Amino acid sequence: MTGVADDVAFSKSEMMIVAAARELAGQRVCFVGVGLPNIAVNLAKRTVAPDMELVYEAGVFGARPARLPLSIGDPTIVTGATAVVSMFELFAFYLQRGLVDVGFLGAAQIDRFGNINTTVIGDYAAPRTRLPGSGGACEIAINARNVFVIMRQSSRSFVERIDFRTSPGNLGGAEQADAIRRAGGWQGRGPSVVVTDLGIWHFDETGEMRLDSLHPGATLDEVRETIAWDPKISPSLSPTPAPTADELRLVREELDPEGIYTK
Amino acid sequence: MTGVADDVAFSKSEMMIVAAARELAGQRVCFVGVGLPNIAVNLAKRTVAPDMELVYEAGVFGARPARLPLSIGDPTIVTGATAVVSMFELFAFYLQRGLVDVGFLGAAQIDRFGNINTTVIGDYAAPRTRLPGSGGACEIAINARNVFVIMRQSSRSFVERIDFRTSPGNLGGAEQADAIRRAGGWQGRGPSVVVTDLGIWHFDETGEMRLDSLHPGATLDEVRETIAWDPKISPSLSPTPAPTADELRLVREELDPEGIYTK
Amino acid sequence: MPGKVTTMRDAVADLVRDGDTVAIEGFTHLIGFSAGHEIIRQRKRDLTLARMTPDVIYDQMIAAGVARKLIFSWLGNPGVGGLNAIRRRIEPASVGDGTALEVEEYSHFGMVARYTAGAANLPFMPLRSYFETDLPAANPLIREIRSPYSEETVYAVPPLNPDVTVVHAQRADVAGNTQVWGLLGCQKEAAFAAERVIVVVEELVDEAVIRADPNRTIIPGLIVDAVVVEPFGAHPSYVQGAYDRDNRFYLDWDPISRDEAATQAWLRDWVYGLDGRAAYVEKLGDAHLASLRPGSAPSGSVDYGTYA
Amino acid sequence: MPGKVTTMRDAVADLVRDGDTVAIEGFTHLIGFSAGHEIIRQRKRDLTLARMTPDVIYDQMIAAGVARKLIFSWLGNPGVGGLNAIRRRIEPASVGDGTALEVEEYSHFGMVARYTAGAANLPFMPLRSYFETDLPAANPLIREIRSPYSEETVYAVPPLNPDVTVVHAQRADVAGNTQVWGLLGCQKEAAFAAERVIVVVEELVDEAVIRADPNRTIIPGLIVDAVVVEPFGAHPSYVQGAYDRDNRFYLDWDPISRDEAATQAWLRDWVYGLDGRAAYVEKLGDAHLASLRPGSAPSGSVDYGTYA
Repeated sequence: MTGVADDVAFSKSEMMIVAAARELAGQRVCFVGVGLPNIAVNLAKRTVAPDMELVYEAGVFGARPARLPLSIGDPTIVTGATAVVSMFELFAFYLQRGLVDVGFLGAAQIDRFGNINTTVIGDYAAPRTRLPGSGGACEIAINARNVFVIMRQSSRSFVERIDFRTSPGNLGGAEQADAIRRAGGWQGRGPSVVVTDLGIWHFDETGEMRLDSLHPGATLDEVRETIAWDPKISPSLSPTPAPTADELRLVREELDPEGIYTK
Repeated sequence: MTGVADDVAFSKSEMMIVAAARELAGQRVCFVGVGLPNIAVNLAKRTVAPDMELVYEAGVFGARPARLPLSIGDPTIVTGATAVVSMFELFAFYLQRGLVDVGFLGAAQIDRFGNINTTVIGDYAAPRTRLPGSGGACEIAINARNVFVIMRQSSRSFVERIDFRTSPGNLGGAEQADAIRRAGGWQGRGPSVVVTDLGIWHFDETGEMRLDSLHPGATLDEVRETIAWDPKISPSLSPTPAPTADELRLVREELDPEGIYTK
Repeated sequence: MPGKVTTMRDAVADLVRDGDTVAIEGFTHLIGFSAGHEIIRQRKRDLTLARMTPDVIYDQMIAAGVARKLIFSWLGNPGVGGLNAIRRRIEPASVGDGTALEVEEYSHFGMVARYTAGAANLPFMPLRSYFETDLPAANPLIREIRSPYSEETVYAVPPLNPDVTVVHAQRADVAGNTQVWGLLGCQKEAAFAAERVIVVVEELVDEAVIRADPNRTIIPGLIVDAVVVEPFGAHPSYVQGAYDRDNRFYLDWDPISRDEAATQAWLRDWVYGLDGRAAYVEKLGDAHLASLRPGSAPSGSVDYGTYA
Repeated sequence: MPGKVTTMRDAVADLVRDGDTVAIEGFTHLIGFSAGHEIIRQRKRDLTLARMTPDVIYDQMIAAGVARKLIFSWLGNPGVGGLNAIRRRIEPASVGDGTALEVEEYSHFGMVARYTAGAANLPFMPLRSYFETDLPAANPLIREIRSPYSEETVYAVPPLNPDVTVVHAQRADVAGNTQVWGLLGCQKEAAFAAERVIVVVEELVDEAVIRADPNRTIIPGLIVDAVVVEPFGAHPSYVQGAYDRDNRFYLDWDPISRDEAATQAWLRDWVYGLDGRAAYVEKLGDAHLASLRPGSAPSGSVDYGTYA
């Protein structure tokens, strides 16, 4: 437990999920990834973004899940949805056409420019750890208008150099990335925010992530210890407001009653 | 009127439709074109090919039209069909994939090698007569396993040189056509038969059409007068059996009661 | 999502602009006649009209002078004959000193592939067609492309992204979530390819009706700008389950359209002289419309299950 | 068309051959576990297994030694963690002196595009993905292609044409005309791409049920070689409207699959030791299956109309 909201203790993971959900305020169409993004987006739908349309790569637009989907292909995302389409249509007509405002991804490794690895740790041909791979992440990173990332910080995940670039972020910096994205006809502008268990990072004009908000209970030392480069810290760094009682109730009672994501 | 079946008079058009329908015996999947092919195929379905699956380019597989479809997009081809699919799927997954055994086309002009024009009479940029154009005919001619043609003979339609090649047949001859079709990955072997108001033409080993059957009442002189080149006539030329009373009844009472196609 | 229900007059006034590329699709089924007539009534000009089968609706629109260009794949009056008003703008003998209609021509699969590339934001779509035909010479936008996996060469067509696509459908909700059964044509692709989308429906339904059967949704409200409710808006074409094709009309159009004066008189009587589809329907008369009603053939219901 | 209904044993014996490329698709929904288990039981060998998300079914099949190669886009136990039996065949530390599994890797859209190219008989499919990633270097079948309309370059993937595709579905008739509602995944494309197709259904229905709602048909009998009727054949995955995902099973698989001996014991108990899905269902027990039944959420019926 890292903090207290209205006298209720909460975990780092709960803070991370709540902070990520709040970032979705005002967004219209969100492409939901597997795992932590799934719970964060479903919390946002119940709080700051009730009108947000959820797109699941399984082929669902306008999902209204009655429970937290157990996976991104759960039957609860189908019943009561606006539209169910083939995966070809979902990726071609929704994502590649530029209709998705936010793609919400997890990551195993990320670098300072928001480039992401979810493929392997070690050498591709002889990996130390074989990770899931791209799934839809590669094309989400390219074609979602904005990319949100949610992941726990550690010096093994916030690295100087990712072992494999599965999903492009700001490449070697904003100037290069903007030129390549424009010239190549990508629909996406790249990563907007990285929400971790310690704070909230946005990307500055150079395309590098900068800590803008520090979660209750987290320290800058802790931030620096869990990151492999010397991170930029915003001069106007502010504390992340603690989860409200309502946010915690939704997470604990409705979205993750077994505590799979929030332990 | 050109003949008599069981003492019933029949028209040239009726003979043409009946002869075309009979050619479909044993075929499994037929892609139905607009106009005369539509009535010929529907007659075959009621006579020699009851198990034949009808594919309509409008996006229908396994149609069971309760009446003669007024067009190739008539609602009667949908109600009771096996499958309705998008036109992309129909052209890509059925036709281009090679699932269609017979494509049944009409034509405004045809040459000795079965190349077809349905685009313009005269110069393309300044046409004397603007015809409908390809519709699906171009890709049917390329990707249906076999192509059947139904059209009336006249020296303006059976021409030495077509004004525009909308749909490829045996190109400049069978040898060239086979090589190009194989090398280019076409699914189709080219035209198999041309059924006219005067007789039935198949294609010989050189890829040129040859009259194999002469309709009752038609003469070889008439055949030669309605064709712009000196046609090949089969040494074993046989008379086309006249329409049966049942075939005529189906055409007149069920398929074309207003006589639109059969006058 | 706020309601998008509006009148045809406002939808066309707001969303169709002179010079636009407009696609009114619907392969024989669900042809947006009421939208086409409103475009005529508002005297839009210099449109590029895209449609696989221009059909009688584009013959009428082109006769009324709204278009400078036509993109198509089959130019005919299905089951009847030619499209005479359009032919008069193409064949030099009848164009005379008038302005010829510019044409850009594909095959059916080429048109479908163009909309698909447009909907998918692809720079081109490959297809196995056009080999050994005169179409690539007639239309230089049909181009060869080599496979990166072999020596094989196929053809490509470029994306088609209309400024406006009009889709007629059985039903939608106020947000524009639209469902169709029966022939689907290329409406989904044409809608996703477009910058703006007008949906015209026989029936406005509650959102719950749409959400009860999400597999039937072909267009999400997300891409819809206006929802117009106009029963019989597809007449003389048909709507699966609602009314049949008015074949008499298609036959009658042939002699009318062969004569320029008769064509213009028809447009006065049935388009300019009426203030919208409701008046057109009234003029057609109840008895005539009743004759187009089909019998009933229910689909049956399936169960999606509740997972709470 | 003659009936194609057969047993899973005969379908797999007749249609799946050693060395084949086999696709058992179904994105979380409708995963063909019963077919996968029969392939294990018949000790097929040297298969190339293609699937967007290998899921627990391919973890089991690869643990049983049926495969030499895996083509995929996301390798995980959805909502739980990794696929441990497969990882043991990929990570050198655990492969040791054993035979490593060959892998060929795409993104989701890349896999979907491969099946689509296969279904459409196209030599390649273009897509806007892979830019500035390491995937094309890891998989040289992902190749650049220039648009014929601009200087623009996108990526292409080659067609994937499985020897056999297995599709699990809610219902089919004896001819193999197959209907699905809920998530469609890429089953249609994988089936049209295949040389041979096995359809496994929860329920065999009369042809009239299919023909009452032709828009729901995803696979025509034309391309189907065998129809197998096996209720609960997709357990522990789910069937929309029929049963829920057995999430407990997915969670339990994690510790089992971490241990090679436990994995093989599971295969003995639940695959080799049973003679088919009926025995598996009996072993699961009625009470457990009843707990997976959802409530009812009917789609409602639409009218196609009769046109005679």
